Order: sequence, then structure tokens, then C-alpha cells
Amino acid sequence: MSDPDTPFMFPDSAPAGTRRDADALYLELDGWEGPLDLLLDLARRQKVDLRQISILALVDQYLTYIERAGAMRLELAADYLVMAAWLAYLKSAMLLPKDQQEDPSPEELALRLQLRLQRLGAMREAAARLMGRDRIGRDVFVRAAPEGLRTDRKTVWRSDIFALIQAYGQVKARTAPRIYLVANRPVMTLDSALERVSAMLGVTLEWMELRDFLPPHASPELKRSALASSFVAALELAKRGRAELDQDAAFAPLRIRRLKEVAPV
Amino acid sequence: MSGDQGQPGTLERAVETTLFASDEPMTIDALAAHLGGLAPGDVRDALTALAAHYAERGVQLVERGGRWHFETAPDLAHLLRREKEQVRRLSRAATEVLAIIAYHEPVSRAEIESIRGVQTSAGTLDVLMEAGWIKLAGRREVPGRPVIYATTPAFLDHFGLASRRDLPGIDELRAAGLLDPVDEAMEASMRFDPDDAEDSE
Amino acid sequence: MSGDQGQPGTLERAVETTLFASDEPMTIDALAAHLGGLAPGDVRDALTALAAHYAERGVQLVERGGRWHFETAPDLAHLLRREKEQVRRLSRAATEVLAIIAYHEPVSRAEIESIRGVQTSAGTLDVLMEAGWIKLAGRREVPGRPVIYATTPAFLDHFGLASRRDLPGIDELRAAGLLDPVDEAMEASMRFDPDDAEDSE
Repeated sequence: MSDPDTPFMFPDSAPAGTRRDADALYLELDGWEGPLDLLLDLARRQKVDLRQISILALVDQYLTYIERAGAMRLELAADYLVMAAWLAYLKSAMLLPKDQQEDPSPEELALRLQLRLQRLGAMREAAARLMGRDRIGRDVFVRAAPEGLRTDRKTVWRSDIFALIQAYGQVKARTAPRIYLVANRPVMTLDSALERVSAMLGVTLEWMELRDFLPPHASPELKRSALASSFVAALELAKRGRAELDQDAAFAPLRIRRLKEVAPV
Repeated sequence: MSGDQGQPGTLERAVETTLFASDEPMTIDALAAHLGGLAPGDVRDALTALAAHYAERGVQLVERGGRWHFETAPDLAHLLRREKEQVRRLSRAATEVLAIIAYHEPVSRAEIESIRGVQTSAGTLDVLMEAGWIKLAGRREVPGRPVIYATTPAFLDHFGLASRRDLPGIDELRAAGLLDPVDEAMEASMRFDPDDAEDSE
Repeated sequence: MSGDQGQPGTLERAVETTLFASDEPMTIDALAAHLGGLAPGDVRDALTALAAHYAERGVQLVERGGRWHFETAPDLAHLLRREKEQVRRLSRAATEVLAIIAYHEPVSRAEIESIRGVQTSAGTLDVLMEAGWIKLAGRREVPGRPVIYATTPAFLDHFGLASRRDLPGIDELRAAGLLDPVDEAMEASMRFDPDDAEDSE
């Protein structure tokens, strides 16, 4: 079926010597990367241009190979068997008279297979020629210890006279002595609030809202101050045991009343 | 372009020393910029003169993918190979995948697999990427937007190719239609006499 | 010693390629051994021819302590180091320090800080020294003998001043509005706003 002396073009494919005779094929199940690879190998054994290979002979070789592998109880990958089935179909179709052939015609399928083998063969040869070139680090060498090129970065500073005098002006302005004026804000002091709340608590024993203690005609800012001071005054009075506070919820109106058992101060 | 005899010109010496000292190949533009903004045309002239000067020497000036560097003369490989071999051995699968990418680029993994008739393990592409010989070259605008691969300047450099046009046999392969997809070749051949399909171009 | 014209001899090429690819300088004996047991005298002749050939080029063959190697021509060393200038604007802090030195020179760092009202990092003075605009101008004869700084001619040059007397005086700065308080907005915010009383400080 094949010439034992067929030269191989793919030096990496298998250890030398394993392909000396046809039986060696069976030792190389892992030597082919898929059925197309094996087919290409078989096609090359026809020792003709890939364009003139006999597809029928190729199919026979492949099927024989698969059969013999099966007889040796070697496990074959699924894709080899799928290819075998497809090739068996192709063969039977090719043997049919023309008028009974289906579409696509077996010639077309055979041509497609042939084209694929040609392309794979071409790339395999190209790869071998590429690897055979003068490669850096194997055949040619670059300088082992180059001095190297260096790029030094140098900063060039830039400014201008306006930036300079402006900066000086700002330093001067910033550090010039300053006079600070504190605005006289309308406030109610804690002392006056204490006095005021104590006085109003003396009037009744009923609950009163804290807000009712504020001066009625005060400006808004004085009112805020008065509210704060009165609140602190209320807390102070509660602490002294002179009043009690009550609130339903957070932010609800705060109520205050005088404690009955007030000890004379 | 005095080249072999007499004093080399100032620019020629400058380019010579720069490429000699550089630890990687340099483009004409990089040389021009490094030497203080020269005209690229002048740098090219100096390179041509230098390449001629070194042509017969033990060291040569070569262009690889638009980048220039000095390397030892290939015919003296036997003097250096012994102790210096530093090239990784590629598996057969990797060499085939590399060839397919180089001759078809840019190419998707599915296209590589359809040529090889076998699945390509991720490791194979990784090895080639790690060697710096192939790179991702975007995505193909077809359904699924597959990633496509192409070779790098380092690939041309390593295999001593001035450009992809120097790939061995690429013109013949292209002329024979062997770089076209099978479907295209089928269509072309079906239009003619199927028995002569392989001769059509 | 054919050297410059015509083909280099085989041995000359062999020595050339070996030294080029070697990662360290080699003795004549090492070269002779590497090239398959040549006579050291032949290697010496080849080295002499090579050295003559490279004498005027951008690359030279030199002997250092009995070992030979190629190196770039010494007169071209400046080509291997390229300076890349990066223009940067002086920071606000550095401009202030520079202005204070210009108006008050010579001044010590402590004096600069008391004028600025803030601490001055050493880096700021370094930048001004690097720019070439200030220099050390001795030490002040006070306890601690602090270093004092002054401006340089390069400072006058860069800022377009014929002399330090050209710097505008305080009255001129005031007239130009350059002594106005910096932050009007901040001033305004200090004034009492009844609706935002709780935000005022």
C-alpha cells in the first residue's frame, strides 16, 4: 500500500525510524493531529502531486488503516471514525453510476477534500521552510552586550515676570497685619435666660411649652439665640431639681413645669 | 554612499554607533528622532551605505519589518551555534499555526482550525504569544466577533524577514490560490471544468 | 592588513563575528580556541587588521587588559545619551519663594519662611537651584550660620530683567492692585448672614 522509503517532509512529526514500514503506522496513533493529518500523510505516499492524487485510493488506504488499527484493538478517537464513515460514504457514492448520484456530487466532495489536503500540505511545507530560515539565536546572533541607548529626562522650568511679582504681592497681602472686626450679634445670654425662665416658672404649676418663654417681638436671630439659651436654662433648672421636662417624641414641643416639692433656695 | 572605501560620513558613523549600542532593532523614524531630529531620508541613505559596507563582513546590517539591526553573518553560524543555541523548540502544532497565521493574517482560530482539520489547543497560541511572534489583531466583524491574530515585527525579526512579502513561497502560494479559503476555491473551480479545477486561478 | 578595501579575509570575518556575539571581551587564546585551535599569531593578525578597519568607524575594536571587544567610538558617546527636555511651569509655592529671594536677597530659609508665613520644603529650593535661578550665597554670620540664597544672572535672563532694580517696588505693586487681599469671597463669607447663622465661623 505504501512505499516504506517515502521521504517525509515533517521532521517534527515522529521519532526517526518509526515510519520505516507500514506496520509502524500503528505505533503512531498520536503522531497525527487528526484524520486530515493522517490523510495528508497517506496522500503523500502516493508520491504524486497533491493535485493528482487518487481520492479513491486514498479512501481505501484510510479505511484499511482504520480497520487494521481496530484489529489491533487500538482505541481510535471519534473524529477518526467519523472521517472513516464519511469516506466510506464518499467511496460508495463515487462507485454509483453518475445518474444515481446525489447532490452535492461525490466529485465535488472529493474535490473539497483534495483542496483541503493541498492547503494543509502547503502550510506544512511553509512551516518547514520558515523554521529552516536563519533564526536569531540559532543561526545569527545580535550583539550580546549592547551598551544600550539612554534617554535622560531633563526638566526645564518656566515662569514669567508677572507670575513672579503677582506671587510677591500675594505674599505681602497675605502676611500684612490685619484688623479683625467681630460683629455685635443679638444674643440672649445663658444667665438672662435662666433668670427669665425661672421667673416665668414661678407663675404657674401647669405644663408650659418652652417656646412660650421666648421674647415675643424678638428678631429671628435673637429668637434662635433665645431658644438655645432657654433650652440650656431649662436643663439647668431640671438638674437643680426645680423643674421637670417632658417631650412626646424627638423634635416634638418641649414642655416644662415647676416641681411642686421645690425646696426653698 | 561611499560605503567601502575611505572615511565613513558623520551621519553614517552616528547611525552605526547608535544601532550598535541599541538593545533592540530601530526604525528609521526612531533613529532620526534619537539623533536629534534628522530627515528620515538622510538616515535611510546612511543605512543603505552602511548595509553595503557591511555586506561582506562577519557582521551585517539588516532590515526586519521596517526596523534595522546588526547581526552576525548567517554563513558563520557554525562558529557560534555550538555554545549559543538559545532558541526554543516549537512543537509541530505551533510551527503550523504560526505559518498559517503568517501566511493568512489576520486570521481567526476557527480559520486556523479549518485549515489544520483539528482543534487548536489554547496553549499553542499562548506559546506563540509569549514568544512575541503573534498578537491579537482585533475582532472580525462577523457573527460572534471572533478574535483575529497577526504576526508581529519581532516575528519578522526572528525569522530574518524584511517584510511579510519575504515569507518563503508566499507569491507562489497566492498565485496557486492556496491561501484562499476552500469555499472560494470550490466556487472558482466549479465555474470551470471540474477536472481542471486545480489549474484555475 | 588589507583592512579598508576589498573583502575581509575568512579569519578576519570569523574573529569579527565571534567578538560581536560574545557577551564579554575575549583574549587571543580564547578566540583561537573558540575558532577551532588556530595559531594565536594568526588571530593577532586578524585582530590588527580588524582594528585598523574599524579605526575610523562608529564602532571600534579595542584591547583592554589583553581582552578584545567592540565598543562604540568614544567621540560619539554623546549620541547614546539623548536628553529629553520636559518643560514645566513653576509651582505657586516655588514662585513665591523665588520672588521673596529676588526682593530680599540674600536671605536664609528661616527668613523666607517668616516672610511667607508658611514652612518651605527643601524640595522647593532644590527646584529653584535646578532651574539655575538661585544659588547659595554664603552663610549669615549669626548663631547657626544659616545658608543664604541669592538669584543668578540666569534668573534675570529668564524673567527679562536687566537688574534686580527693575523689579517693581511695593508702591507700584499696590498701584497695580497686586497687594489687594487674595480672597474676596472668603472675606465676604465672614460677614454675618442671619439665615445661615449656624454656618458662620
